[in-house]
Amino acid sequence: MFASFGVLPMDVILGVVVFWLALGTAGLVLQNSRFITRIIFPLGALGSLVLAGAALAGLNEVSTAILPLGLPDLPFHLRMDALSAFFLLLLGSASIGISLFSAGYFHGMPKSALGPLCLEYHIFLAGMALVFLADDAYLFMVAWESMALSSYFLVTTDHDHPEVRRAGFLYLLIAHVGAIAILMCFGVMHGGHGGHGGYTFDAMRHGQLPAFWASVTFFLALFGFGAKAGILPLHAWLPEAHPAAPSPVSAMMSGIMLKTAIYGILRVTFDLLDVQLWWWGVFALALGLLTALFGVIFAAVQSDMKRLLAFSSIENIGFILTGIGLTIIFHDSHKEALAALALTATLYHALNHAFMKGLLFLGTGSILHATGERHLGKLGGLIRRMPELALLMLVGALALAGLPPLNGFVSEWLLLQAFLLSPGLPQPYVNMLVPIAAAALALAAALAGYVMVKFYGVIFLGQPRDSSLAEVHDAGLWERIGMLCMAVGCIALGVFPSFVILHLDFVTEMLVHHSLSASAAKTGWLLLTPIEAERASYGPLVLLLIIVGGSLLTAFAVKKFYHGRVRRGPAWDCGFPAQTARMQDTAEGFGQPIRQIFEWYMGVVRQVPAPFDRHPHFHSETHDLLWNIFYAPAKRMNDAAGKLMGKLQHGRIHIYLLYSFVTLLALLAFVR
Amino acid sequence: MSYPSLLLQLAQNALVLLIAPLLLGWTSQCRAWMQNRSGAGVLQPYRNLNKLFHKDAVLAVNASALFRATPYILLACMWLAAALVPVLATGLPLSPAVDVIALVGIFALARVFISLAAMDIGTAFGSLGARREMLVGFLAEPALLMVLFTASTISGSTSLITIVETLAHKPFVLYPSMVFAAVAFIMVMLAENARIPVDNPATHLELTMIHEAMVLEYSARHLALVEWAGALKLLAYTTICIALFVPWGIAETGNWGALPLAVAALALKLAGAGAGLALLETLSAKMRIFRVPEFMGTAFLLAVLGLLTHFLLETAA
Amino acid sequence: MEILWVLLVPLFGGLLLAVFGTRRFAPELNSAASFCTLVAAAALASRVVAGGAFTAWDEQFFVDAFNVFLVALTAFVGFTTSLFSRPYMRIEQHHGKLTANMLRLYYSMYQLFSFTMLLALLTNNMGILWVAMEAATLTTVLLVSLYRTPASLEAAWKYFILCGVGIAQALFGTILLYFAAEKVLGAGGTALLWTHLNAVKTDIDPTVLSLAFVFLLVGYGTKVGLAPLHNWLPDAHAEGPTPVSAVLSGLLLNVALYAVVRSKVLVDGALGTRFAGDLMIGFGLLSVVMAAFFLSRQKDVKRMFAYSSIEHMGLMTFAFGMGGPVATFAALLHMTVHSLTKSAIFFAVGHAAQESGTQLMEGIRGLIKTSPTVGWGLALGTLAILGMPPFGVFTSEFMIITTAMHGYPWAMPFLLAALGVAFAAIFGRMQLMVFGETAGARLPHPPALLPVFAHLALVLMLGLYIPPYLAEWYRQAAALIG
Amino acid sequence: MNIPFSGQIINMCAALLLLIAFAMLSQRRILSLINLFALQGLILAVSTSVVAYSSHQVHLYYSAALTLLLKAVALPLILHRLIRKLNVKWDVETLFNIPTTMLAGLALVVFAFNLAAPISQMAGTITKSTLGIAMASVLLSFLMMITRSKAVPQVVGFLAMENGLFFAATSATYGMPMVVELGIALDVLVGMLILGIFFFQIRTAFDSLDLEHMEKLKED
Repeated sequence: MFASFGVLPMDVILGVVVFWLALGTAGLVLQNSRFITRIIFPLGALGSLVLAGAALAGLNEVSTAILPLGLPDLPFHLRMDALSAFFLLLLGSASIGISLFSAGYFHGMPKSALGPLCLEYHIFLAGMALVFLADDAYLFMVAWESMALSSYFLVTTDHDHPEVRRAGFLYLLIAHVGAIAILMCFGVMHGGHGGHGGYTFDAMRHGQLPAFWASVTFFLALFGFGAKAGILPLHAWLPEAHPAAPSPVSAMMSGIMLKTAIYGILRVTFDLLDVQLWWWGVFALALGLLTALFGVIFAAVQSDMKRLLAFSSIENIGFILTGIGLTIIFHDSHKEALAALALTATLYHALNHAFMKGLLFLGTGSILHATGERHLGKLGGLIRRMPELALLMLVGALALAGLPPLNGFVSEWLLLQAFLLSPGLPQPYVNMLVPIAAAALALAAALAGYVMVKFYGVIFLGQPRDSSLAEVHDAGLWERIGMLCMAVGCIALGVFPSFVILHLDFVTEMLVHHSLSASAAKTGWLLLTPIEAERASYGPLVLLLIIVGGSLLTAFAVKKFYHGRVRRGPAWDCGFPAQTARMQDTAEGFGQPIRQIFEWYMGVVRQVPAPFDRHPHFHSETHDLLWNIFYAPAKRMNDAAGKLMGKLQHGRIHIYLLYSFVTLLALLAFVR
Repeated sequence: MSYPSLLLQLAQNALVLLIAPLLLGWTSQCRAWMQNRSGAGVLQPYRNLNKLFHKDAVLAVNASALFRATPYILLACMWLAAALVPVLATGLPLSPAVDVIALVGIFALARVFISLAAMDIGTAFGSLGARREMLVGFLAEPALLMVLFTASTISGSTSLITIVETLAHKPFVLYPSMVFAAVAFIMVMLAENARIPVDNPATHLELTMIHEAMVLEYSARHLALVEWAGALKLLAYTTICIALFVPWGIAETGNWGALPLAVAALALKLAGAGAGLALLETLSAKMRIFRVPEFMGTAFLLAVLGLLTHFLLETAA
Repeated sequence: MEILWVLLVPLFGGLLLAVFGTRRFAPELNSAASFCTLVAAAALASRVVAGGAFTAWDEQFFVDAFNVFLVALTAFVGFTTSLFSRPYMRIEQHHGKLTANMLRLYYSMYQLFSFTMLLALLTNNMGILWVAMEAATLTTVLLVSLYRTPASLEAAWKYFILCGVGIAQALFGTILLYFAAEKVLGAGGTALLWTHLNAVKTDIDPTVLSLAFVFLLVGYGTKVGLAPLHNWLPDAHAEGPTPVSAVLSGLLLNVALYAVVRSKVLVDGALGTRFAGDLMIGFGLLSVVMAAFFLSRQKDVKRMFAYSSIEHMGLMTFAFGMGGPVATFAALLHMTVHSLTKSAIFFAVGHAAQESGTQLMEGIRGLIKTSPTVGWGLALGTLAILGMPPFGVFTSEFMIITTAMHGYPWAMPFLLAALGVAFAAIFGRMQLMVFGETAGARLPHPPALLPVFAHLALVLMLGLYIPPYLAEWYRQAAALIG
Repeated sequence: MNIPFSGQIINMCAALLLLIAFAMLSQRRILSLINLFALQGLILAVSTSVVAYSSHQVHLYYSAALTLLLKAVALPLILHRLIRKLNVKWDVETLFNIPTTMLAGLALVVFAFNLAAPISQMAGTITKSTLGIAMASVLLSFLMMITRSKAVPQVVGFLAMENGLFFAATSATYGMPMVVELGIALDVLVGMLILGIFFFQIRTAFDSLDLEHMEKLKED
């Protein structure tokens, strides 16, 4: 579409990046809140749209460029291939809705805070775009850390609350540690040229690493990018930072930023490294499943709606990592078709998650605006006050629960297919592992349904748990438009999978040298047939039509043959006389069975009232055991070392002189 | 798709819709006999539905659109599910659109909707029921999936048609994995259809009820639809059970001559299944709700074991 | 000719300010003098860039890419610091911490201090280099003790004694150097001229020279602030007036390191082994690690950033020790960006401390609210000094780490662990100071923020784009150092 | 081997310097410490002029005179005035007891000689072995600075170290270039003056010159 104008997609994308930066600067300079929310953010959304279009156009071509910036002997290398194009597409398409939503969400903000926020927001966008475009280690690191930095400032937007500051600290610290690991990973892959020539990805592609060093690289990458993605045990920042951030930012971080880490893992594993070993895959698979289960179980026991979504993000990242692991296993055992299938599922899920999680986070933003409440225990019955929001959120919740015919199901379906077709792997143990992995995956998926019912039911259904909810208003127009974009994305991705897969094929073709299009195209667009029609097929559109048609038909028939009379009365509830809002399940109550079943895996602190308490008080909170295992000891060690060092700085000048003296003598002795 | 197959599909749709209450009635009738009661007759479910459809619907004051839409969606889902399972003949034109995984998905969709509807009014019972339903569901769903996986790994496909054809028309092989699967499936079936020992549709006892607690607020035609959907669900599970474990006698694609025989076989199998279900319910007692997770966990474990045994014993050959 | 101007302007500026230091226009005069120095330095730099290295005044002075770049840096930071000290010192006076006479001492010493540093940079004579370093110590001792408070006196005393002793070792090193060199160059003037030494370095007796280098390293290393000789540094930075801390961190440490590197060049030539380099690597690594762990227990903000200076000087020493074009390039770049960033940080910190009336970090809160510019300056400066892209510090650290990863993989764990620990320590405290509920008062005079953001902008620029001529300049210098 | 007479004198001076260094290390009383320092300066001047005479280096005469003025006269006077002004005539208590310090000193001397041995072989001057002694006296004064707990003795130790350096410069290498020596001398003088001012400030701030009061700045 752009070639007709004689512009390369990459140029367009660079243009959008510059455009975003310009917008941000304009916002900072002008500091006019009305201008920022009504002009700049919509323009930013426009930029996203253009970016998505350009990425779509650039899927099937490779273009490179070199900017005269960066290090003297390592200028900025840019490269757009199918992989980057796909993730750019993800970025562009998902950020349209978010930017539009922001136009409404940030409207009330004081302009002194809004100016910097606008700049950070657009730097964040630009940084992510550059991460996908970077083709040398230096530019990648710069873009990567700029992204981290801007998002850190976004997270700490309302920094008056100490927990927000804590969240920001934890977030940037873990991100930085991860960045160091990534830097080392690039260092290991260094293409061996003199100077920094070897730090272009091109040199790394042509580098031949022995198996040991390749493994070191892979695990460094897994660690470094895992820190950003929230893979166990580096997830600690995620449930802190997402609730702390303003909702559009949470949506952006959870929906898009986590995917930059996925991009990094894919880029390093399949593009930069020339070998992939199956046992990496096994490791990633196991880790992914652990992460998924951990995330969903903890999501089930949360009572802060944004924390809940954050944990569910961990779960979805786990899914994606599982897919990557499966891809590696298949790829190393030369089952290219299966590798392509698993990879398709992975990418598809990344795309889906961007939309559904983005949608839900945006929704929490509107709820927050309307009620000022994040705690599930104070919400309820919002479907009556904010029906449109409720409808949009229902789409998101069903999608995230992985129900047909929405998009969450498609990627799960593909992934399960990949598992089902796995038998016949050369490694018997892996063969044993597969069914268990599939079971764990299915379990996590089912639990996701549980979580979503809790999330949606407690917030939107039932009676309001707080009197203040009586006069809440529905979300603003901009907000609803933004969420509508996301919801439409969820539905479209769910109903027309064949189209999506046709585009994903470019990526699979590039990474595992095989694609599904041959089989997918055979049976037409209506059916999704990744391998063969006899093996497996899925027609979401048919499904949707039948369900909708079926219910309409039934409704019609019932009206026709009988009647449609309705009377309203008080709820029956087995005839119990007084029903208050406090009688329905709280969020904690709804999560209680899960807590009971998995109590062994989480630190549960309970405070149970004695039988004769005048004012009985029950309190229960769930802690992350991994924190005590990994993080607390590190801090303790650091403090101990600091104390030890402190003793050296004694304050007596004689001691200081003694240091110098001893050093001198030691060196002299060393010279002799 | 050809006309005859389309015809067949429509026929099956109509058939399942009509005979679903019959199976329900037959089961309860059998149970009555086994418990030395003279039951209400096999047609009782139809009478109930008719009665309910005639009544005026009474909705709670704060019932939302979701609450009202749910029964229809529920019925549609279950109807689709039941219509997909090849009972008389393979080669249903719809089945390529929905394979076993999607089938499980449809069940999950229905479950989520009914649970949400239950929470809508905001009564103690409603949310209690919803929670318990989801609790049962999140363990039953993967177990069911595993059972189906066992079958589909044997037949190398996830489409029900292919599964049934392979199982039915291959020379008879005894699959140990399928034994595990069968046990697991039956446990799941009991749980999913609100049967003893997991749930007891006959009582409104707070401590025990799951399904009933969710539909308390429904009345008249809505309740009727829910009931009907329940019947369809039972039918769907039964037919899946038949299709997976005793598929013999089903008519192949296009082989019209075999249809009458297939009908007879189906009637026989359904009757047997109903009776078996009744027997199970009579023999076992309702268990405490807290034991349900263990029960379902066992089912899940058995299903996984089934899949494992398949990989251990049957792929090696 | 330019050399003369570069040296004379601050000298006379100092004398002038000794006379007029109490007048109202003294600060402006101070800035003016620094500005003239900057102009002269720029002229000198342009001449070297155009015509290459040259000597002057019968070879007493010598300018090549290496030291002229430091001269330019020194002049620039000296100028911006004088700009900053204008409002800062006014506010201090307004708070009644300083009298007019103290201010006079401050201004004239400030000029003399920059004179000594420039002399140390420009001279060709290792002896004069030593003299200038000693003189720099003396001037800064007076600056550190400016407030006359017990704490500042104690700091100044420790500074004086430790650096005095250290410098004495350096003198002994110089004597040994001379002792060894006169065998080759003959007694008399030329035996201490660096150019001559450099010319004949291969013939100088290695044993004496290695001994000399030990003394020189310990001596000048004390002023660089290498662990475990660093103990004077945090006290002096914390207790002196903030502009002084800024120039100490930003300039004096560089000059001392310059002296070490100059002698390293000679020793490498004479020994032909990695002896000097290995020593520097050891010291550098030790400093980085020790400073990192010290950082995590600081209460006083200036003290904390003093330790961060130790860390970064250690990093530079490490890089110079590794040698080779890339590492040396990185070290020079790191010198530049560290000076700019650290001085910017001290500017911001100074105003922050004035606002909240304390240097203790638990007293400094919510800067972004009281004066956003100071707050943002501190936040960005801190993140820059922590090596966050896209700031220039990351650029040099990227080069150093990537080079070390191949040359000295065993050093990686220490280096990276130290960087991580330092990040956690400084970043956590910065956040507390910048964010949160405010506890500050407005300043009587508008704070000087042009210097802060000018420096940060430069650092940002260096992070994204190194101008070719600058890169060429660094390359030449790196080639000289080898 | 026969050393020319001048050489013998210089070696004599070197021995004396070493002796004085030890004496300073062991000396408890400030006043005699200062006197010892003055004596050291005197000997330094003598040895310098001898070197100048024997090697016909004119500029060494200047530095000899400079030394005499500065180190044998000016600085001791300043110090005397100081301690009279600040009346700090009390005895010096050391951190370690004297014998320990002496033993450490001996070890240092051996070490220094070892260190200097290979170098002095190649020394072309008539005074081969003085370098070792110079180094020894430098290290000894360093040790003295470490062991003394008062401000003034520390400064004296500092100046003694300067003397050692100067001795090394003259005896081992016929003196540094004049400009350097002038610079050094200037620095020493200015340093002394600044120290003088310092003492008063410290006194007013801490009303004592005891270094134990100056241990506030530390990590706690």
